Amino acid sequence: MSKDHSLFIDGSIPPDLVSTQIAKQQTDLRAGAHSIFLGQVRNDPIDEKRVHAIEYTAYEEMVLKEYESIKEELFDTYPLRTIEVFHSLGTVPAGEVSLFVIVTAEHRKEAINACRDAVNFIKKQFPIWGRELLGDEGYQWKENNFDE
Amino acid sequence: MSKDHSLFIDGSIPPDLVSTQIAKQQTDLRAGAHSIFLGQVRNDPIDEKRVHAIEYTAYEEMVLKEYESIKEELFDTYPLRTIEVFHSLGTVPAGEVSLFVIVTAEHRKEAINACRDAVNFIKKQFPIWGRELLGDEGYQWKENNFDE
Amino acid sequence: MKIQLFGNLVDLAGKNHVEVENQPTTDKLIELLVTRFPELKDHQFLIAVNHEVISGKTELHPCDEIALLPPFSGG
Amino acid sequence: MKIQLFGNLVDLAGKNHVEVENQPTTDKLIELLVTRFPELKDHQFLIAVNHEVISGKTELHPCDEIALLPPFSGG
Repeated sequence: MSKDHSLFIDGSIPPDLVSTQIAKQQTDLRAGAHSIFLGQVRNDPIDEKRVHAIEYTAYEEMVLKEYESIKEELFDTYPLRTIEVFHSLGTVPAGEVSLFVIVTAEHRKEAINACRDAVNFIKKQFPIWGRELLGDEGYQWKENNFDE
Repeated sequence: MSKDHSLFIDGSIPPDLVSTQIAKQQTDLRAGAHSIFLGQVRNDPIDEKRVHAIEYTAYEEMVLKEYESIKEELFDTYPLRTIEVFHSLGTVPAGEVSLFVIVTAEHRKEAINACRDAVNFIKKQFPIWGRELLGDEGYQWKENNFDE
Repeated sequence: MKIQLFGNLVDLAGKNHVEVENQPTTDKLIELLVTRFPELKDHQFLIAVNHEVISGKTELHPCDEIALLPPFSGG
Repeated sequence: MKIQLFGNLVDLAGKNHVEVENQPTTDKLIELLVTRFPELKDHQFLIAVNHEVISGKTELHPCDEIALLPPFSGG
């Protein structure tokens, strides 16, 4: 129940973690499909400035509870092999990854649908906040757009 | 137009290629979402035997033409940054990856939908054939199931 | 009771938690917090009690873990 | 003309292509191939001419690239 729980990553999520997680699923000879989502920080324009980085904070205990709840819901809905979620805490510069979801199933349809559902749930239900840092020029609190 | 074109990979797709491709998209500061699909060979039971590996062959020139056509269609349908597809030729043992699709967009919805469409298109339209090798005990030609 | 704050509410209060006298319900608690932080009225937030988002007036107990949650922006 | 074969049709013919006399249409071509490989009747396949799957009777030219494609199973 602390920052070193596997869900939370200090700073950016390194692309290597994706390979490591895929390799972990290769001992499962019934796994036929991995669906993966990565959220990356964009240098969006805000007025005359640009987002240089996002600084994430979380209500960690509640995130872990919501994580258990989405896993349970998805395993009840789809025949899945595994679900893993990683989210950054602290500062993630533009161009780097802050969210990583990997869902493994026997068949592609279930993997793809469950991964999509997991990402939507995370954006809506995980108590995590992003402060968009605008270089030396202040910041703005990010707000998720659910139509994206 | 030969086996060394970037789309085709000799044998299994190494998990490291996924990290490499993600890292390639990190210079694009407008990229906000990567949706990735990996198809992995299952050791499915066939009568009393099990699939040990799949041996892939392709009508390579036609695959490349279909690849251009799906890319064009997806770029016309969704606002995307990039699409990359890799497919194995030759033998891929159970537990290893034979298909890798990565779609990058500004926003998650487009990345996820385009990646799903690309996978469905590849399974239906790419002239590629898999021979399921049953150890020393012969083989069977794979058939794709479009309801999966 | 200790109230945990997150996101822009940390800016508003100048810290990530506030201590207040025990309150019997969430309604009373919010009333009290608004007298201390009048700008809270202009902020959107949910209330979590023991890691569950509550809706409507809810009874509080001194040991409850209470948090105010502005709109989420993870991912 | 040279006809490329793939998948289970390679097993059927024992090789990945067959050479036949030039034929004016796909219908004539299939007729000829069925006399050489009677089992072809029991196989499902598409015909590609110059990397395009064709449907219905299609004219053929001596330089066309022709291939018979059993059901795909990539991915």
